[in-house]
Amino acid sequence: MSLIEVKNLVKHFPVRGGLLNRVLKKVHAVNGVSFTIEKGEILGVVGESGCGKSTLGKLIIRLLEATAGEVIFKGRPITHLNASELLPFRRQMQMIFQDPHASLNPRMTVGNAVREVLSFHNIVPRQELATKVKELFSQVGVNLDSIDRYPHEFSGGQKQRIGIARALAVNPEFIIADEPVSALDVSIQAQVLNVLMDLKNEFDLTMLFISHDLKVIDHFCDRMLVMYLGFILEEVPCQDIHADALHPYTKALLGANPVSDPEKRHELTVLEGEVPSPYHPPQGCPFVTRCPLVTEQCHAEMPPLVERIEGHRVACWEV
Amino acid sequence: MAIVLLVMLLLRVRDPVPGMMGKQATVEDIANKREELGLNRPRYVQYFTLLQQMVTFDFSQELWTQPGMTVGELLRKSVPISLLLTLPALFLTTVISVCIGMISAYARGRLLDKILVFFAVLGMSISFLVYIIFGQYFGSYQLGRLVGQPVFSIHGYEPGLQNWAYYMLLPVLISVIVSMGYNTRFYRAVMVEETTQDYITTAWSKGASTSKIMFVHMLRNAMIPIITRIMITLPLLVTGSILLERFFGIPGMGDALLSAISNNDFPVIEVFSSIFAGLFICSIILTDVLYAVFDPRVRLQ
Amino acid sequence: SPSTEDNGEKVLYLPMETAGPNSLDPVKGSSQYDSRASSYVYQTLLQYKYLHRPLELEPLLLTEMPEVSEDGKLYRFKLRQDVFFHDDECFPEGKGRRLVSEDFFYSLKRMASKKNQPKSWWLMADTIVGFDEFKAEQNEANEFDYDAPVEGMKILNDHEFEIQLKEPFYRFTYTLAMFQTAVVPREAVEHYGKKFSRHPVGTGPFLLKEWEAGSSMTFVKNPNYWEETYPNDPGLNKDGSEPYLGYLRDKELGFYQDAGKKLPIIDRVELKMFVQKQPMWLKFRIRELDYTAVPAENFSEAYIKRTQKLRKEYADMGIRSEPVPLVDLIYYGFNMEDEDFGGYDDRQKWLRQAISLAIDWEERNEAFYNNLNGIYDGPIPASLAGHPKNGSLPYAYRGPDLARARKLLVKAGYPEGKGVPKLVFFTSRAARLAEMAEMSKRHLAKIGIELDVRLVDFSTLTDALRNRRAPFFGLSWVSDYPDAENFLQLFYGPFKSPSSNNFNYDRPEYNKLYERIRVMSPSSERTELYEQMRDMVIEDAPMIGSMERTRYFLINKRLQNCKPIESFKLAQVPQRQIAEISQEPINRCGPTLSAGSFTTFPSSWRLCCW
Amino acid sequence: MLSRFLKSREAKKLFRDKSAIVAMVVIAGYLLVALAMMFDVVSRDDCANVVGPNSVPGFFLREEPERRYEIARTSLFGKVKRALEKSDPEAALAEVQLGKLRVADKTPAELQAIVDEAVAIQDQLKEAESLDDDPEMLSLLETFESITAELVAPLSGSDRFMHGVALLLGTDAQGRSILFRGVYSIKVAIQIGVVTALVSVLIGAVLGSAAGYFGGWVDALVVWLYTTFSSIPNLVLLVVIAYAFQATDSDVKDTLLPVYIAFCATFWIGTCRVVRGETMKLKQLEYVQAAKTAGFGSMRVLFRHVLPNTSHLLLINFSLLLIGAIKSEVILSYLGLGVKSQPSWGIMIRDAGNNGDVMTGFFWQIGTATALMFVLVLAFNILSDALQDAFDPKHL
Amino acid sequence: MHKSKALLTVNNLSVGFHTDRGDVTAIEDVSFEVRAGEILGIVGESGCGKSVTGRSIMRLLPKFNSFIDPQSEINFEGINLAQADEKTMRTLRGDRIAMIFQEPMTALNPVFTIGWQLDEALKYHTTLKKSQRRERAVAMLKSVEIPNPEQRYHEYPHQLSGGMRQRVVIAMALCCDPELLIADEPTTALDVTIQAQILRLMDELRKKAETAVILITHDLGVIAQICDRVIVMYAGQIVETADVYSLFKNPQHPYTKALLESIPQTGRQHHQTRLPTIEGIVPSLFDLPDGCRFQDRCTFRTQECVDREPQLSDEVDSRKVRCFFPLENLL
Ligand SMILES: Nc1ncnc2c1ncn2[C@@H]1O[C@H](COP(=O)(O)OP(=O)(O)OP(=O)(O)O)[C@@H](O)[C@H]1O
Ligand SMILES: Nc1ncnc2c1ncn2[C@@H]1O[C@H](COP(=O)(O)OP(=O)(O)OP(=O)(O)O)[C@@H](O)[C@H]1O
Ligand SMILES: [Mg+2]
Ligand SMILES: [Mg+2]
Repeated sequence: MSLIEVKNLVKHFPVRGGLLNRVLKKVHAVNGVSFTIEKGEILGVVGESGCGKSTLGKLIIRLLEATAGEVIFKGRPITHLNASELLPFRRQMQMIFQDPHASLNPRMTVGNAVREVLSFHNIVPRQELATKVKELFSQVGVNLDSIDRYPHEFSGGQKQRIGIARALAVNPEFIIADEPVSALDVSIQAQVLNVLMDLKNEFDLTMLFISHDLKVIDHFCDRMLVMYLGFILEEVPCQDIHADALHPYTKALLGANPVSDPEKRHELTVLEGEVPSPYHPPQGCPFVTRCPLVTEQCHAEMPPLVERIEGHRVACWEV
Repeated sequence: MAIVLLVMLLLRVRDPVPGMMGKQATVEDIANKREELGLNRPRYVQYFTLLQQMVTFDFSQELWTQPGMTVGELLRKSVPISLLLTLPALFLTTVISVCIGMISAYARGRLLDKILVFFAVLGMSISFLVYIIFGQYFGSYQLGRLVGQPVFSIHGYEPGLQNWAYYMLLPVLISVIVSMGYNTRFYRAVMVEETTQDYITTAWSKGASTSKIMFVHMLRNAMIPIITRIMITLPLLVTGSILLERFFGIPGMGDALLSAISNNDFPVIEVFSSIFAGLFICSIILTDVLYAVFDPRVRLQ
Repeated sequence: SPSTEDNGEKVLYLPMETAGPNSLDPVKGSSQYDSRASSYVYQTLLQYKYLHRPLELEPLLLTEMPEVSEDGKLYRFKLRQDVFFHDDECFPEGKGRRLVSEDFFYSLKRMASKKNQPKSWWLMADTIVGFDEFKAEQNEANEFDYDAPVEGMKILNDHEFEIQLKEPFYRFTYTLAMFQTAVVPREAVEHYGKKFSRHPVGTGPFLLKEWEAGSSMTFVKNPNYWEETYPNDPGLNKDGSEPYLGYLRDKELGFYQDAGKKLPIIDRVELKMFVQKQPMWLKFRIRELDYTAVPAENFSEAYIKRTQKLRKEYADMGIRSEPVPLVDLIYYGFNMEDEDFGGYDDRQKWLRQAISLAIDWEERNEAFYNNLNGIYDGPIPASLAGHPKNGSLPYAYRGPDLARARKLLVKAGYPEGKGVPKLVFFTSRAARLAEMAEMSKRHLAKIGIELDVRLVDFSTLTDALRNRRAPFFGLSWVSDYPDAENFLQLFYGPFKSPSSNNFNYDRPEYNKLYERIRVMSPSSERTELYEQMRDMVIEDAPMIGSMERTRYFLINKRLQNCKPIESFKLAQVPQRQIAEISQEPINRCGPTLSAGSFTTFPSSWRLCCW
Repeated sequence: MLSRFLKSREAKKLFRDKSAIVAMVVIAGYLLVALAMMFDVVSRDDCANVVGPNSVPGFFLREEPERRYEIARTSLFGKVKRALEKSDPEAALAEVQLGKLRVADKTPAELQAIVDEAVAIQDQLKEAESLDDDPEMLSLLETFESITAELVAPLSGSDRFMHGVALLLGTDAQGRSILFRGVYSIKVAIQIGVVTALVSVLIGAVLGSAAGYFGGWVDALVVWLYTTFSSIPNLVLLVVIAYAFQATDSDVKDTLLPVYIAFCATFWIGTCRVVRGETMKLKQLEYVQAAKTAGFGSMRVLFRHVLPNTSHLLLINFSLLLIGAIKSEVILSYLGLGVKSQPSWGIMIRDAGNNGDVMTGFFWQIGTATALMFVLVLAFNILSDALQDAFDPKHL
Repeated sequence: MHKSKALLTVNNLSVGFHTDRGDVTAIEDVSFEVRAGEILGIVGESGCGKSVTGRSIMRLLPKFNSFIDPQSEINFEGINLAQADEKTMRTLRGDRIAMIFQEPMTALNPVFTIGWQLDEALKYHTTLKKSQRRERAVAMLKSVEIPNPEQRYHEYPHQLSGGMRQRVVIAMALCCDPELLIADEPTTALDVTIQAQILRLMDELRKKAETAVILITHDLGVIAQICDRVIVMYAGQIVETADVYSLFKNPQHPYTKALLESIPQTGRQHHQTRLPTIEGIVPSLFDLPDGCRFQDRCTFRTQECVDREPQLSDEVDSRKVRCFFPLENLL
């Protein structure tokens, strides 16, 4: 049994405005997404900014209410649980946020931020709180002297690690890491990725790793989902994406990604055409406006996500 | 319309009738009066009658304290007078404080900025009342004597635009001085916000001149908060300024309202607060419309 | 600057210390201001002589004073036949009609109608034979019938009529000079309906031209005014004595220059409303007003307090000072039905007396009235029969006499004021009353009594009085007519709240005496009874008092012939006949005033302010 | 919390601002004075008691002859004269007192002699046209002053000092010490300011954050509430509420409670708006979401994570409302609806206005009230400016 | 690689700020040159002074709290920009030197149309008539590959997508044919496919119009893709400059090397391996260590690094490095 199963998840955000605060239009942030995550697996999610990655993450962890669809955690649907029923699941699922600065309460010492979670869930007896906090901090590699400091006294990488420590405090089985490294420099990015890697190896954590950086996903994940305008276009194992990728969008992403070696300079793939508005996603394949392989059928109908080989699904009529 | 209800409830704490009837009234007289004014009907009936009157723009209720005068007449008379006082005051305040705010924001951190802000704060720290008392004594009385002929009126009002400066200028100036502090600081904050925007830097990078930046780029963008602020005060224009009108004998709405409150003249207060609430709603709508005019982002589809 | 195109017109600019009258309908009016404003337009049967002091009645719409029968109950009137109502659209062809007997009775009957919400019925209540029955009957009926007969009102012809009183009420004559009994034409009332309050039509010398609510009223000359003339010179009596007090001064001031001239002399009267006193005073000082009552707080600007004389600079400008003693009574009152402070037991009486002894009127006079008011014992003001000699009585409980007060407290069982409940004091919020209340609070604190001050607006105050909820209150009473009876009726049992007896004082002996004096004409016997009643009030102490004011008027040189009075809710200055205006143009900022008038203005400040 | 704040960047910014420090020192001074008033250093009675003749000017003005005459006449002289006329002069004399001044230790007969002498001179003085430039009259006036002074018992050291202090800024029309009243009003002002600002900030913060955080009907309700309240003109609402209280009979209306309520009813709106906006912003922030994923209840999230982060807004609003309350009190008191049975700056200004002090050039009362208020409000204005700057990350 | 004359020479540029914690020197002793037709990349960690460098050339640092060291010299075709008055700057800005700012979302004024904003620079710097200006603006939009330029001309920024907006900003910068273009992280906010588009545009520009470009970024991939020469900055200083090939092949400064190594590598052999990292954090500008600023994090640190501050070496093979012990070719 897979740890997480997502079935046809849909999320529309109403956009209100005008005099009477009417719903003017809807943002189609996530449009019927299905996938599964096995225990101990890192599933990467890539896609450009605004394609619904964070929304997907928040839907899974119930920070947002889904418009439709289901999330099944360890065989139990959690989409409709109320707050108290949800509590046990809260301990098993955690989220690491994109912006290390925004993810810590500026008016709480980092030690307290972690301690609060521990004591709320009675993870350890009171007298052991302090030790547990220290343990967590050393796990993520934060200096123990700094427990009583406030977030603004830390660098971005350290804050992100504290965020991770807080997520780990409840001993979760599943972590959603929402672009944990996008806001960080390459050098710090490496530190954070290392921490996550160690945790995975040590505790067999399952992770949904959101990023828009293919290089990172490629390096870090077992499998990746390529999202575009709220749809999954391709799901591909990360052994050798360059070779395996089938979908024209995935290929374009790979082709447009500059290589950090001037000797391997190549003509970057440039996609013509405009990204459609998330308010009115096209009827057929969302990628039609920019796809080099577009046909009649693409306009008419959204291609289904078809499993080509084990663990590799593509939604495209043409490949 | 809840406003009306609220006002009504607050008003009903007191029974107005005995006070109106004078010392010699009998219990029976009072009951009669009550009946005549409709006060003996259940509250909700009174409320809905009032609502109905408001919706049909029926202002023909008679004032309780001024028999023979309808609320409509009172409003027709007082509101324009109040507007003559409040509109120029609003206009002057806005223009002056936007300019000062802009200069001050532009000179942020420098001495000029500090001086301007200090004066704004200084002006705000003295009671309105003191301004009025001193303004009236020195501004109209002593100044008139110094010059040898009256410059500003001490008290009273006559219609006619040619008389405006004589009767209204001093009160207008006082209210400008009083409200200048808050406004200057507000507009300064708005402008400071603007100066730090990226598109202002972009404009600089295109080689735009200081005046272009200030009056084209910054002002246009700052229009939204400016409009919001003006719109918030818009309904207040018709209420006039209670204190100024009292002291300078300007028979505007503020004065009428205060008398109405102290004399328990319910129709005036109720009708006026409904109208005010109506205006309030209008001003919200107007704000939205103006937003759309000045900010293409919110332009309605 | 303001437009005052005088184009040869004689215009008067007069202040009124209020936001304006509420209504110009005589039956609806009650205040002094209603009276003043109405008096330009409406006229009564009788009026007070313009220059005579003390005041004396003379016929106005009548050809002669009413004839009173032997028993004092039957009054017979003769109307002037040359009086016409104002030209107004309510009359056929807009021409004012001649005044007839019918009109007077119609005007009286309006007081009886519930619909008019008359505030004036008390004047007529229980006075004229059959009138009360008429009132009851007509108000019951579907339609108020003004033509229905009243037993005591008889029309003899167009210009003659009779009134039959129930008792020989002496005060009835005075009533006929009160503006509530002014004559209104039925046509106008019916034509204007509710609007009549703001659209007066009368017989008076002026027409209402404009009424800016809250700010000003303009009256213009009535071109068809009947032949009323300025009073003639009464001349010295044969023995060389003055015909009235102050005649010689009047003569000297030129009050008789216009004798015999047709009234009104003035073309236009502008009444300016002032809620605040500061602007009124300032406007007078720049001569935008022709006269003003000097606000107490500005007294020392115009007068030298020490001598109570006008300062030289003012006198030099031709400003005339006219002190006018008011016939009034400023007092504190107890509700005699209050559990703690009312009642007729000795203990309760002593408590009230002690309180009375704690109140320091002198200090109040000094702090708020520039020491100008008269302080007296008992409820009868100086100019009336029954007033104690020098205003003081040895047995009165006039404060401050704390030693005596304390003794009385001990006697009453409250040594040092211990055990006396909080004394709740109701007073109106206006102007300086709040400060005065603070002072009284301090006075009472000295004998250990706590005053709980309730500053309320006037309507709340009257309401509290009517419902007998005010244990202690501060009020003043301005006489309606120059007779102490008007003051003594304040303590008459049957007049208890909601009527005029705010004290709810009810002593059978007193009531009996009052019923006697009510129907008596002036006589030494009556005065004796007055004194007896006064002393009862002093001893029982339902009232603590008293003080009466003197109003100081300043009159600009421009305004001649002006002799102010202020009593009986009459005008501050009788308007109807008034006043010649000298042709000297209005010089609004007389430069002559500026130099000297700074004397009260410390020089060090002058520098700071400019 | 405080220690944390003191260590924070904002605090450092604040403390670098010299004007803010001055302002804080001034405010601290006022607070100290207010505290002293709480311990009755100047009590309510001191403010109510007469300390000298009426309208005595304060320290630096030389008195003109006319006023000197009035002062001499109205100080103990008048009172002694009247006491001597009483049936029991001994007892009456014992009661005579003007502030610290008491009748000299003399027999009634001796006093009578002095009074008679004074009356004789007074009669002469009364005749004079003007005292100003008549040297003869001036010397007479001096005699009058010295004779009346004989009626007064000499003051002991501390009493003389207190007498001097009380008269430092002159007296009002009733002879009460302007200094005492002005200083006591500090307490009243601060009480009104602090209580209303505190309560309205509290109400505003709770309602605003609840509205912003929960959204939905809570938000709709709160928004409806404050639009309703703000669609009634502020002053009108104040006045109506104040009047409504007048009508009640309870003892409440003599306290400051009606003032508090009237102010709070209107003042919470601004804070509520701001906090609501800020909460909506914070709600999106990741640490709030993190708190939610940790499973914390909404109350915990609201009070531990959202509200503390609006504290800078609350602080700024607090200081602005404080100013607003102090200034509005003046106007309400002027309209007779404000503070009762104790002095306040509003009452002092009202009295000065009603007494025509400005016109007669007697600036002591209005001047004292205005100056004291001015300094406090100015200090708060500067402080709130500095706070605003300190909490504005863009400001340097 | 052509070696034309230097268009812009920056010598000893030091810029500081007055802040609430005292004055700081944000960049110190920065010297470099740019030639026509060249793309010069500036890389470095966040906060190392890249933007400040760019902005000081434009003289667009915040007025009220920044200061340029008087020793500094920014020589642009004989004009010393560091000392030039506001008027001179105004004529240069937007005309001969243009700048593209980091955030496409906020760099455009939301209340004016695209056209108006494009027109503005032309209005200031050319004598073209209105219709001509319009033609030119539309042509510019076309050249940055904005579809429907005629129509977009009348639209407002919010009606455009992020990528389009960024292209408008670029069009705006280019519309007066600047000789020098400063691009401050022009692609950070964009998705890779759009980034590719923009990089291509810049490349064409330098080829076509011989425009010199200073490209500020922290994305080493972008640098590798289009730059000719690279400046690596660390804590306000240039630590290394070199042409792009030698830099990537043979980083001489330990920081450069560490930076290059921490880029996640793709390919099976690297999958899910630990990444090399730079331990420690960038020193705060307020308490910079004596000696080398990288000392705390450097694996090759010696006592000398602590005691003495290394200077930028003289140019060797068109390379400079600020290190006592420049790394040899290790690859
Ligand atoms: N609360 C919200 N209300 C309305 N629209 C929203 C809301 N949250 C997200 N959206 C919209 O939903 C879409 C998907 O947003 P989401 O944050 O999931 O994107 P993302 O892929 O995480 O982007 P990024 O890489 O920038 O984080 C966007 O168009 C966004 O504008
Ligand atoms: N206006 C300013 N006031 C004070 N300090 C500033 C200001 N602008 C920049 N700094 C400081 O100067 C240093 C360099 O900033 P700069 O913006 O050049 O960094 P950057 O390299 O562009 O970073 P990023 O990659 O984040 O854009 C930083 O430490 C910053 O704190
Ligand atoms: Mg996201
Ligand atoms: Mg930057």
